[in-house]
Amino acid sequence: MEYLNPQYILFAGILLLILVDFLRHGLNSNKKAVLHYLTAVFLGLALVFDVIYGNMDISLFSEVQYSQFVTGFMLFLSFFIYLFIISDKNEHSVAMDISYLSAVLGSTLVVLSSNLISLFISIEILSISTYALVYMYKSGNALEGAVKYLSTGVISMVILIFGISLIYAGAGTLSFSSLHVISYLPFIAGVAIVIAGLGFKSTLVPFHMWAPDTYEASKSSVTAFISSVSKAAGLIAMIRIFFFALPVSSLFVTALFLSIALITIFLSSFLASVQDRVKRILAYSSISQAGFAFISIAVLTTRGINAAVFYIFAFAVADAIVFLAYDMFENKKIIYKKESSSMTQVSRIGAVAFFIGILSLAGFPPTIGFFGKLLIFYALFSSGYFALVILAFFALLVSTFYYFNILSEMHVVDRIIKSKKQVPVKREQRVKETILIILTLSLFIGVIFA
Amino acid sequence: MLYLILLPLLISAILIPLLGERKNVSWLISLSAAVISFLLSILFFILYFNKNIIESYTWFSFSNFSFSLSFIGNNLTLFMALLVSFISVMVLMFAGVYMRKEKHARFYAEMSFFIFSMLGLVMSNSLLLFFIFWEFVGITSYLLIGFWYDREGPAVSSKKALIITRIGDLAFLAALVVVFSTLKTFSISSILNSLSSMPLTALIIAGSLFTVAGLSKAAQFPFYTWLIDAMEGPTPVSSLLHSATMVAAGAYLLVRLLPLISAAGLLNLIVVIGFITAFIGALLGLKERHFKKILAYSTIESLAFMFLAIGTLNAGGAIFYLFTHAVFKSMLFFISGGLAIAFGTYDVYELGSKKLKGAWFTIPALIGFASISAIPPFMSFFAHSALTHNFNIFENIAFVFVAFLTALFSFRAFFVIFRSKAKKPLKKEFNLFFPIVLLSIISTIGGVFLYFFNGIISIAYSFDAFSFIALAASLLGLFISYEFFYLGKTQQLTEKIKGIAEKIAGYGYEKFIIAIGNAISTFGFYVGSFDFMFSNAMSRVAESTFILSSKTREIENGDAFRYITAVIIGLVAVILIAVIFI
Amino acid sequence: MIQESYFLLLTSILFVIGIYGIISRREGISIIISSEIIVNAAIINFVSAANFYSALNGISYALITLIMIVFETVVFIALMVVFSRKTGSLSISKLGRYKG
Amino acid sequence: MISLILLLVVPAIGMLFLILKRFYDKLPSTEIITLSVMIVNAILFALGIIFGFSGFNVSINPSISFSFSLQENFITFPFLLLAVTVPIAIFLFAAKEIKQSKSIFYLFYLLVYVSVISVFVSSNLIVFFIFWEAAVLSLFFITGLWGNPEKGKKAAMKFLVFTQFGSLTLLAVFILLFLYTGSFNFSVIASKMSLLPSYIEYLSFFLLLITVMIKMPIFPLHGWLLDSYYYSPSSGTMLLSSVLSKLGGFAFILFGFGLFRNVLLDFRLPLIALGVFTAIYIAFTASGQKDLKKLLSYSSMFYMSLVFIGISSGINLAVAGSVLLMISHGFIITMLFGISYILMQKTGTNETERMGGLMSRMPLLSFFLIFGIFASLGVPGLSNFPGELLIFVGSYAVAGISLIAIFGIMLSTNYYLRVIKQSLFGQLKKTFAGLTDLSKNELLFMSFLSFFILLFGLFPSLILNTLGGL
Repeated sequence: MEYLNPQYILFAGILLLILVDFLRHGLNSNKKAVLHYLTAVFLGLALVFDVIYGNMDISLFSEVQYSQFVTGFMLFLSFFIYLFIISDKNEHSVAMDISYLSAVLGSTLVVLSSNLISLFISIEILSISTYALVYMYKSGNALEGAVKYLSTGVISMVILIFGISLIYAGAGTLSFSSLHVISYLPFIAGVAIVIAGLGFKSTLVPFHMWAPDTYEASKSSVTAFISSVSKAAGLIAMIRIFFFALPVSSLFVTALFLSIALITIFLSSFLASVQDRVKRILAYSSISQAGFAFISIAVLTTRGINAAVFYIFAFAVADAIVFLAYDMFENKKIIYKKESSSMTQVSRIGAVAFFIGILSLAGFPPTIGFFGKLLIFYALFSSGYFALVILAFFALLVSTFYYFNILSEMHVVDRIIKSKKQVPVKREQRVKETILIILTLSLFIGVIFA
Repeated sequence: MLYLILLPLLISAILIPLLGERKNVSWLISLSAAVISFLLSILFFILYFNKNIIESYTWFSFSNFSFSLSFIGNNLTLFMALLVSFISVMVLMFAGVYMRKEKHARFYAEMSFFIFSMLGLVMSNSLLLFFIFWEFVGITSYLLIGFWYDREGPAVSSKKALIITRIGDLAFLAALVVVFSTLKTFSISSILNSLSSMPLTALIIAGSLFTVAGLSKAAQFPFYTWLIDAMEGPTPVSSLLHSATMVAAGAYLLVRLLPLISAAGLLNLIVVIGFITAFIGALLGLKERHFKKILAYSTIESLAFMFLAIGTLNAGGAIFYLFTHAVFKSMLFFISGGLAIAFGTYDVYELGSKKLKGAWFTIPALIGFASISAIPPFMSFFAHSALTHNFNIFENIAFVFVAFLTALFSFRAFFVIFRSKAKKPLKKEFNLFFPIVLLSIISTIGGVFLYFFNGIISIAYSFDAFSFIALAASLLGLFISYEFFYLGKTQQLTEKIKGIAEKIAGYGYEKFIIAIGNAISTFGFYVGSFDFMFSNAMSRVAESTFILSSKTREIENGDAFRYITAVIIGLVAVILIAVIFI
Repeated sequence: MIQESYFLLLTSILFVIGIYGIISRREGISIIISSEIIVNAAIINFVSAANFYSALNGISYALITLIMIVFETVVFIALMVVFSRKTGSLSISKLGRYKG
Repeated sequence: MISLILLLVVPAIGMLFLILKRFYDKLPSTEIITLSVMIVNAILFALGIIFGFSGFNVSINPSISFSFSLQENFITFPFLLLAVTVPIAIFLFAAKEIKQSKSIFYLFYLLVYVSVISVFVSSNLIVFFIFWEAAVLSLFFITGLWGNPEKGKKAAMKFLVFTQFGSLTLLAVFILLFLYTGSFNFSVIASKMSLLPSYIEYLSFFLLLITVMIKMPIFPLHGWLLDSYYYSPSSGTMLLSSVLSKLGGFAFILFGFGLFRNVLLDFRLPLIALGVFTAIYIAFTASGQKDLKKLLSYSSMFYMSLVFIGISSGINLAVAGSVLLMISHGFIITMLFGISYILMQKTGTNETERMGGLMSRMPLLSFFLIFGIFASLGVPGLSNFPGELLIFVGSYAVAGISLIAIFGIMLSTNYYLRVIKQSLFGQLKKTFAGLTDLSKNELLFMSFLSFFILLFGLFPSLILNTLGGL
């Protein structure tokens, strides 16, 4: 049964939803709830099949040795984020489920793509559906975030395809297995352009401008999805191209990558330290995390790639937790740097999850964030970049500063300590808390995959 | 077995605070402990006569370094133990009278702990043990001086005393470290006979540090101010610590390490300092009004004599003089204490107006003051002859002047106090009466003891011409002071001498010491503020990065168009770099 | 026969025009139009390369890009419609709600 | 044979109870839980000394050789003694000083307690690092949340960022070791030290030096000392000064002296010179301080610079001396900070000038203050003396300049005696007339500590015999 892998399940889910949506005129709201559960079931099924059967293997999309792990963790993450979204009481249309499913499909396809054009297709599926997701919640300023995201997105997509066409003009073929470096001018220009195109997706410095505004504008559960799953997809696409497809080993390429990565880390961590809105700080911090992952990719050694993959997994989970927890704070209007007594309504578990998430982002020991950083340093050291590591230390110091500033300003720890009285907890908040617990546990258990 | 001498006092030092403030009990305990240790020291003196017993115990050892503590029982140490325990018995009897109104427990506990550590110091052979007791003695003197802690005087002077003696202690520690790391042993006996194996520089460093330790403990020239202020403490303390035993420890150290000091070539330095201190002591003694402070100056002066003896390699003379000085000086302190109890003041001129002449202690006072200036029948004349045994010509001449000045200022005090006839006789307290009379008897008939002292410690003495010249000088001083102070004649001459004394010594030195103290704390203040600024420099660096990064924040001012341009610029940059370089 | 390098020259010129089109005006629509130009350049590339290598997969790639760009434009224009209804003008530089 | 994991499990259970306490109140009060946990741990330690300890090992992720393994190394016993006894004494203080949300404070307190013990005991570098960071983190929260209301948070942040840099350099050292010896296990690394090329050894020694100089605080990197000592609650300061600064010393001995010994021997002279300079610099800074708590923090740094001299001299005698000094310093500084806290509470001020003649009102407190100050002056018979003696003897053989540090001790005599004179002696001010002496709780705290000070002063061989492996 070679058709029982997750991609087909997702695809079938999307088709089914469209069909139902088409027929649904007569449905009332509780029927819609059924639909949501249906999508949740499809996501769960996909996750289960991924674990059992692994991924589909056709010409454009072929298995790579760790792709099963990556699709597994992507599906795991998006399944829980989805549960979090649907447990929100406010109404949202079926279109949201369709675009969510297609986004997940896109991200898993990115990992599998073994041909530049298939990579392009999957990235486009992912980004188009995320455009829809960002705008879906119609909260006041979501429009502006969506516009920014979209405009930069379109441009980068167009640039990406032009780059691919140049590569095709140069090499005559696009499948990773047969690609090889040719010192033909347009080919090299094409590769450079592809770097720019993918840079947008994984928010590297020159192309990261859209990220803070979009993260802040969209609903934080959607931001959780974007910052974790879609960014991970972008980075893995980078890995696929520059490590598997074009094993370019010229010193110059690593120098270029390293400089991009370093600028990303430093600029975003310094900017994060001066923000006065939590979501924006978290946005910049996720950009600097992406920079960190990119550093270990830039080293272009197998050790570096393994470290990068693990680190992406580590920070994606941590980002998801932090944004989801913040989502619970957000609707209780806990604002940064404001003395807020309303902290008490927020559930204690949410505060604990937020606390541990921040710890993992800052790289404190017991969490996998620390092990991720450990592996990255290990990779950097093994290829002899001592000065680079010392520089990274300073950026880490700044990140410790603003991470713990968030904690102290938002009285997170006070929330964990202070109130004793039990707040009446609604069912859906209970669901959210369980999701957060599962995710935080994964922060600790993840060590096994290091 | 030698530690048996120390044990009773240690027990009393621990027992007394536990028993608390019961009436007179703590006095009895400490006195009995002192008597027991005195008897034991007599026993051991007889037992170990002319023997050289070393008992050593290893304190702790680490990888072939062994830190051992050892006692030594030879004639010198046991004689000193005998002397110390005898004087402490006398002092404790006197303290019974003097401290009747005060809180007993704390005083007697500290006193017995002091005697314990003094006896230990005297008998210790390993330098480490010597240092340990040396520090204990310093600490107890700090506690005892500061006994009346609520008064401003004792608080300041106890702090000053400990700081200055601490310089000596730390010099001692440094010397200890130097000696141990070169010779790998602490015991004095083995150090002295392996002196040749020490490198010269280490020898000189160790020697000079030991001398500094000795000088600071014995309150010699650079460090003498603390002894004067130490008189703030109760009189028994001054009599025991600051006349007989503790200050003598400095001289005792140099006596024990004489070969090392002479090998380090510091002898004439010691002689020079000895003479300077003697002159200062005599001059300042002239202008002093406080009875105990006069005695303190005379103590400094007699210690200077001991250092002169040490400087001229006459250890026996120094020890004999130490013995005589301990006897008559503590007796004089008893008298000053008795007067203070009776009349509540130490001021010499007020005492003078109390018409004391003819009271029962005028004779012991006369004996005491006469033996300060070494008048013949008394023991100190013989001690002086032993002292000046191998003086060269210059030392003898200087000694004559010093003898004249000592006689002058000691008899000044005597004549000022006992000017007018006593009408009513003073009440005789046994505890006060017995020690004073006993000590005055010893200091008179003690001279004969010099002859068979040689058996105990090798001593040579000679009554050459100079000792008689010195005697004449002191008699002249006696006569002049009789003229000036007793008969009150030629008042303006005494004022002139007092003026000269004030100008010369002028106590400039005192301000100099205080100036050093303030300099340290002000310099510390500046370094402190520098440190405060330095540690905040770190956070200033952090703030500047914040300002810098908040400026860069302006770039992303939310204008979508600017984002797109940024993307394009990034794209163009990447293409250019790729094309040019690859 | 026109060598392949001429085609590359043409497409890179088109690319530069497209880039300039994006940067020059602040209108949303100008972005989408100039990005269309760049996509056409890409398609020309694909086709010319396919012809040069005489391999058919180039053509399929061109078709795929055509389809994908359709999706993008649809979503973008939909957004622009909402945007213009909301803010009355298409210029995307005015929305300064999120700064820093 | 007591397995070392028990020393960790018992406090973990205590923490669990503390968390559960929030939900069902039938559990005994939080103070009792924490105290009993620590006492049980002390008993376990005592049994361990008698019957010996056995290691513990469970491998969690073999690919990066990360296994939770505990094994005592050549200098754990004295430090373990310190880590087990001093927090009990400090707890007697924390019990009455912390008013709001006590249970979470005790949670953090136990966390510091566990992480310090396990740092001394762990033999896997990752476990070492995890608990090293946990100690820093929990102290950050203790200072931040219970410290001085307006300045506490800022001081905590400064402390965190500073020590975080220190721990990152330590992490770099561990990774370098892992890189060349292929394992994070201490014994394996020790055996494979020859694999490291020399420039790597020098680099990692330099990085280790940075960590040690931040943690112990030594001159250039001591910026955080004043703020975090002064603005954290007094139990926080006591933990910081008595237990955390020892982590720096421990790491320096374990890695500097243990692994990179030949590099240490090359750099002996400059390091000793640095130590001596810090001693003199800090002695002067301390003598300039008016505030008792600031003075004590600087003086605690003074003794750590002596320890630095001892270790950097590379002679095992001096290293044993520095271990002795660290243990005794742990006890003494806790007592002195305790006294300064009591004085602060009773007289309402930390400035010694504004106090006066307290001896008449508080004889017990003044006895312990004088006892503590004599102990820190290095009076023989109290625990600082053997340590100082060994350090000076050991370091003199290497470089004569170590005797200059004795001048530092001279200065410390000056400012300590000034404290005694200003606070205890002299006229009693009317405002302090109504002061009462030590309470039973404080008396227990003081006598507990002075017992140990006296014990290790008279019998230093108790510790020295356990340092056989040095």
